[in-house]
Amino acid sequence: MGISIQNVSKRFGDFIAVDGVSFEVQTGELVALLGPSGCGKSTLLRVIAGLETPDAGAVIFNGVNMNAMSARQRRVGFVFQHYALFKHMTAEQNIAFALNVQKRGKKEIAERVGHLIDLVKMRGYAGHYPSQLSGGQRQRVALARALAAEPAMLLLDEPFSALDLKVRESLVGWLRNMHDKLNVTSIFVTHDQNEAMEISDKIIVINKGRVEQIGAARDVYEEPSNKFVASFIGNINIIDAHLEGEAIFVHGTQAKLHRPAGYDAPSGDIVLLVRPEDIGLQHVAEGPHAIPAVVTGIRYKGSVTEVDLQLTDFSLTALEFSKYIWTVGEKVFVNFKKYNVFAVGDSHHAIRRQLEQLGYIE
Amino acid sequence: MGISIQNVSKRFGDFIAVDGVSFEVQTGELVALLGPSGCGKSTLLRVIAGLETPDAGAVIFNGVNMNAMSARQRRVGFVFQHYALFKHMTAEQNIAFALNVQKRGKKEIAERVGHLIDLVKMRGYAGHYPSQLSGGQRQRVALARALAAEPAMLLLDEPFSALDLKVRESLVGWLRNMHDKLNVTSIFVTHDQNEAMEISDKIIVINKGRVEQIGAARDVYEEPSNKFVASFIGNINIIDAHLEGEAIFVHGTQAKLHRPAGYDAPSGDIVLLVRPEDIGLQHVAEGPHAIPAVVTGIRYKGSVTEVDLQLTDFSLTALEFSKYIWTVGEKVFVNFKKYNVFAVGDSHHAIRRQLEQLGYIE
Amino acid sequence: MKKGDKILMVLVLGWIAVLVLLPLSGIVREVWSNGLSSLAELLRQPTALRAFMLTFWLTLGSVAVNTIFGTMLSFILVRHSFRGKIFLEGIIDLPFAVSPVIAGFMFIILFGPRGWIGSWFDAQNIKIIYAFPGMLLATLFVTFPFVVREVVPVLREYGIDQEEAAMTLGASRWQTFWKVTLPSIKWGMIYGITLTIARAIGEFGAVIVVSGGIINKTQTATLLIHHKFMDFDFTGACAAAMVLAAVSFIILIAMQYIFSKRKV
Amino acid sequence: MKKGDKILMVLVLGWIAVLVLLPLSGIVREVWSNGLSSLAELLRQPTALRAFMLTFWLTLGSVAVNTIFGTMLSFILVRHSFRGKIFLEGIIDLPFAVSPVIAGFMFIILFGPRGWIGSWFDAQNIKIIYAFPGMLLATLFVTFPFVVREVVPVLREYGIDQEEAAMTLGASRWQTFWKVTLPSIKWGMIYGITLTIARAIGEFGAVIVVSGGIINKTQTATLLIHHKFMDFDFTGACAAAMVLAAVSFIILIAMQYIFSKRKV
Repeated sequence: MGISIQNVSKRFGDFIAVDGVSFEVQTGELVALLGPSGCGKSTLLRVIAGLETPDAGAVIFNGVNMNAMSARQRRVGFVFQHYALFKHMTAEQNIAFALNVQKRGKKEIAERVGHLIDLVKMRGYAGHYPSQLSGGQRQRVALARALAAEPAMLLLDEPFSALDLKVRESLVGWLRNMHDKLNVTSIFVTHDQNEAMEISDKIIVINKGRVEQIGAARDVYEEPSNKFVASFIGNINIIDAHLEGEAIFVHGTQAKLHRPAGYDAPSGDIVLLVRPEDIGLQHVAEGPHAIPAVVTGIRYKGSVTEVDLQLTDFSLTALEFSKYIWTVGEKVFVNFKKYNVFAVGDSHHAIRRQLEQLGYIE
Repeated sequence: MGISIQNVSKRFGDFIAVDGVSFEVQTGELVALLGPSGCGKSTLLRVIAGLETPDAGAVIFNGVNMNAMSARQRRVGFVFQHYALFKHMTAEQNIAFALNVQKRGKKEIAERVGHLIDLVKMRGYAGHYPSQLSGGQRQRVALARALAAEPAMLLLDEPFSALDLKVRESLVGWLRNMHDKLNVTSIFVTHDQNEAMEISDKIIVINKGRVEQIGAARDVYEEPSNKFVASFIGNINIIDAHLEGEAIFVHGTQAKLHRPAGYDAPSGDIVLLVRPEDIGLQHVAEGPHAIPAVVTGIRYKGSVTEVDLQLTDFSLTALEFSKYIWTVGEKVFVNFKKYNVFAVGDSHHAIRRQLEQLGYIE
Repeated sequence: MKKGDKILMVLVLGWIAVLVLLPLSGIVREVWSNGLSSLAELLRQPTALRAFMLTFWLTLGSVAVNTIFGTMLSFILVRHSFRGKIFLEGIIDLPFAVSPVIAGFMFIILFGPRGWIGSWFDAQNIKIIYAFPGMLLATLFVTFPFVVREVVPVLREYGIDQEEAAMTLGASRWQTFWKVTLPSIKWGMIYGITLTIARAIGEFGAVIVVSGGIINKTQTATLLIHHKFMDFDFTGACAAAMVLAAVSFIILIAMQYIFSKRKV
Repeated sequence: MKKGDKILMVLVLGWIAVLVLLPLSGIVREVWSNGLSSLAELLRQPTALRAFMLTFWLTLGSVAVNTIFGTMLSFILVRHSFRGKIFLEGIIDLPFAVSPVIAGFMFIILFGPRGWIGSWFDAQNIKIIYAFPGMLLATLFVTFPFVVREVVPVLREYGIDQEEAAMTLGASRWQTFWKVTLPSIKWGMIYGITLTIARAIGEFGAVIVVSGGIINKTQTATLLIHHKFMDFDFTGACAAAMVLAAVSFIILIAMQYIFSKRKV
């Protein structure tokens, strides 16, 4: 089922949760709504499910306006953050609920429930109550329950955020496989950019109730449309610089970079956004624009290593894939293999302030 | 302050939480106790703090046996998973609690509290109640409170597990910096191997109440002492193989590898443990032992890309640092750049089963 | 257990023994010493049987009315916000603050033959005071808060997630209520009902004022006990008290037992 | 609000109006119609003043004893596990299951001049029944569960994290209790105390049995009201009821207000 969200807004009292959001989801796609806590992504999902009524705009399924339809009539599968399993029913009874409500035949129900229990690998736990299951198991039951009535669409509200890291990682992969098998149009909400990048066909980045960018994981990571997206998805170094004609001068260094293709703003102060893995480190200067730096910290992370660097006026973090090369105190040369450029403006500071308030930046 | 844990055991009814654990922590070290949920790491920390009485063994601070000392007398700083802030006191009053209890002078208290509030960057929030603070702020207040009476040791019980990803990442870095500044001996408990690797001088891996391995992050990641450690810390591929003399034959392939130096067990069935980043992929076979495989999935993760591979008899996951190279369905050749070898035994299956129960393996 | 805790424990147990256990054992002992014949005799008196039946009907009526309205009020308080909500919340506990005697008088003033509303009913020849309707009103008043006070916290903790889930799964409002909401709050309701029953069975002050205690007509079990005691029929009073207390105990203990066994 | 909800709201408000609001307004109206002179007159009678004072001392005694022991019992129930704990938990609600009249008789049987324990006290010339000690015992019995029932859930939710934190910060057991535990459970205690006060002020059934209602000696405020009513002194009864109800209301409303204002 294709979904079209057209200019949807929703406020609670004075607080604008969703502010004129529009996007499309194609049949069979798995889409992530990604944003920080309180950005309105959950509210948006609830509007799509019919659990909230939008103040303005339209929710359209397969060309049909759903605004007047109740949650019950929309027949979407919804998976809640805290599972929302029926505590007085066993796993099996939970899964059978939608079918019982529709008064399907006993044999049909038993067959379908058995099939779903196998699908979510809960054979052996069918008679357990939710309180007897682990978090991961509960969320799998919740998923089976949502799928029972064969909904044309699956909506998941931060389905893994209450789970441990390793469990979360395994369930994320499992959900992707399941989606590929069932091919049901799915939208899931998350504040975890790794989860969004790993699982989804398309990411919709939301901030303060507005869409910041829509694109595949690679697009939003490598071609962020603004500084918020660049800072929120993955780690990033923010470097002050000055654009003059075709040349970029990085403050406090001798480095001279090129104006990137496609960036056509006039000369002036800019910021460079550089991913840690796009910072190249060498023992000797390559060319006249390599910037000297000192290694101030090394954080070993198993498959990768983070290297903290101090330059004359600012500090950077680089990500290295080879092990054993650098030591703290060593002098190195830095060059930027890839960078994004944004004009300095109030919005730059505003976003930085917002991220600070969220506790992301000290 | 140096800490020595000697053969400590603790059971609750029939459940053995801590089972003969011994280790040393040097003055000024930051040590992580790492293990899955329910492995006994928190109980061990509480035994060290004096909040639980061990059934056997000794807790020794600077050569003095602490077994008979109450939590109050041990004077350690303890940071709780769910903050345990005094809800009826402001941030400032929370931090001042230990000093008030000791009846220090008013001026001294005001000075010390002011200093701590600056240290944890809570200036401006001193008069807020815990309910008015975010999770990250609460944990910073809890840390300041624990540091108020200048304890010789700081114990942290999963201090960041209740926080969002980005907040957690920033607090982990901040804690490391703070430790480097104050240099107080610290032990912190976590189930998050990334957190443990990033922050600690030394990792103590615990499973089922026992110490599995003690070492720096690099040691436990690259030279795991057993299969549990290898599987729990980082991602790993487990491959069935056969050791015959100096040669290793990988099941279902033509590959022939060398017996690793230092592994001196007799010939027989073994498992190879290979990290995803130690799997090399080539377009053409390099040498006679490259194994043909088909790319079945690509997961873009920003700075790195995970590649799922199907071999004749089994599947693998590789981690690639270069972007844009592989496509799904492509035929590639695999070689193992680095691997660990372990004998097949009941314990192999037992550990796999345990990880499955924890929900880590589907 | 530490030594300080043991002393505390002994003190508390002593308090419970003096206040609750000893007095209860006194009644049991009294009936026992008279043999069970006094019980048998009591149950042969038509007056006594009528008194017990009246108590039964009053209890049933209170449970029915206060459970239904109390549950409805709980939903209104937890699920809606509106002007005057704090006032409504404040009112719930009022019956706890009003002495049962005063409650009885309130109803006499209002519904008595010369009362505000009572005079109108009197003109229609409908008796409220010194009759069943008045006694039911008085019992309803004193048992008013129990169901609300037990259901509100359960309903608040339960939230609306499960109901929303039921709705997205295609359940109607009615199906959601019967299959999801009710089973989730039933323990709170049962507990509230149990307390309502216990209080309705035992009510004395409000009922003595409103009923006039007319034998065979408006005499409830508690009034019967009081009457027998005043007549120095100690044995009969004790036997009746035993029956009444036993019924309340059994209901309360049964509920405690069910609570301890429940899975969810 | 949907239409169905509105109907529900009207029904519930009607139920509250008939049961609670109308009757209360009846008393206020009665006193008003007699002018405030009846109130002034009441407060000039030494008998009435003595009755109010007796109620005051009974209430104070009940609050003191049941708050201290009830809090101790709550700690034992929440913090320790031991054989017989379920039994102890079952006992807490028993006074709810026992009719106040029966409670009164229990104490007479036990502590009366010819009773089990009472005969010993009688020999020492200490009067318990028809005197203050017996009335206090009866009031303690009926108000027994309130503090425990309010403190236990608060204590359970509060956990022991904060106490452990206080200990690691160097606080003694005593400091931990006064500075950390007590402030955390105080709202539960205050609510329990409020309910205890309201019930102790309003108790009638148990007190009428145990006291004998001797004027100027064992006549409490509720007994005074009952007495005046039986003597057809409606105005006096209403005035006394007003005073009593007003005191309870003010305490209850004050507590509701404080609750709504608290920060933590």
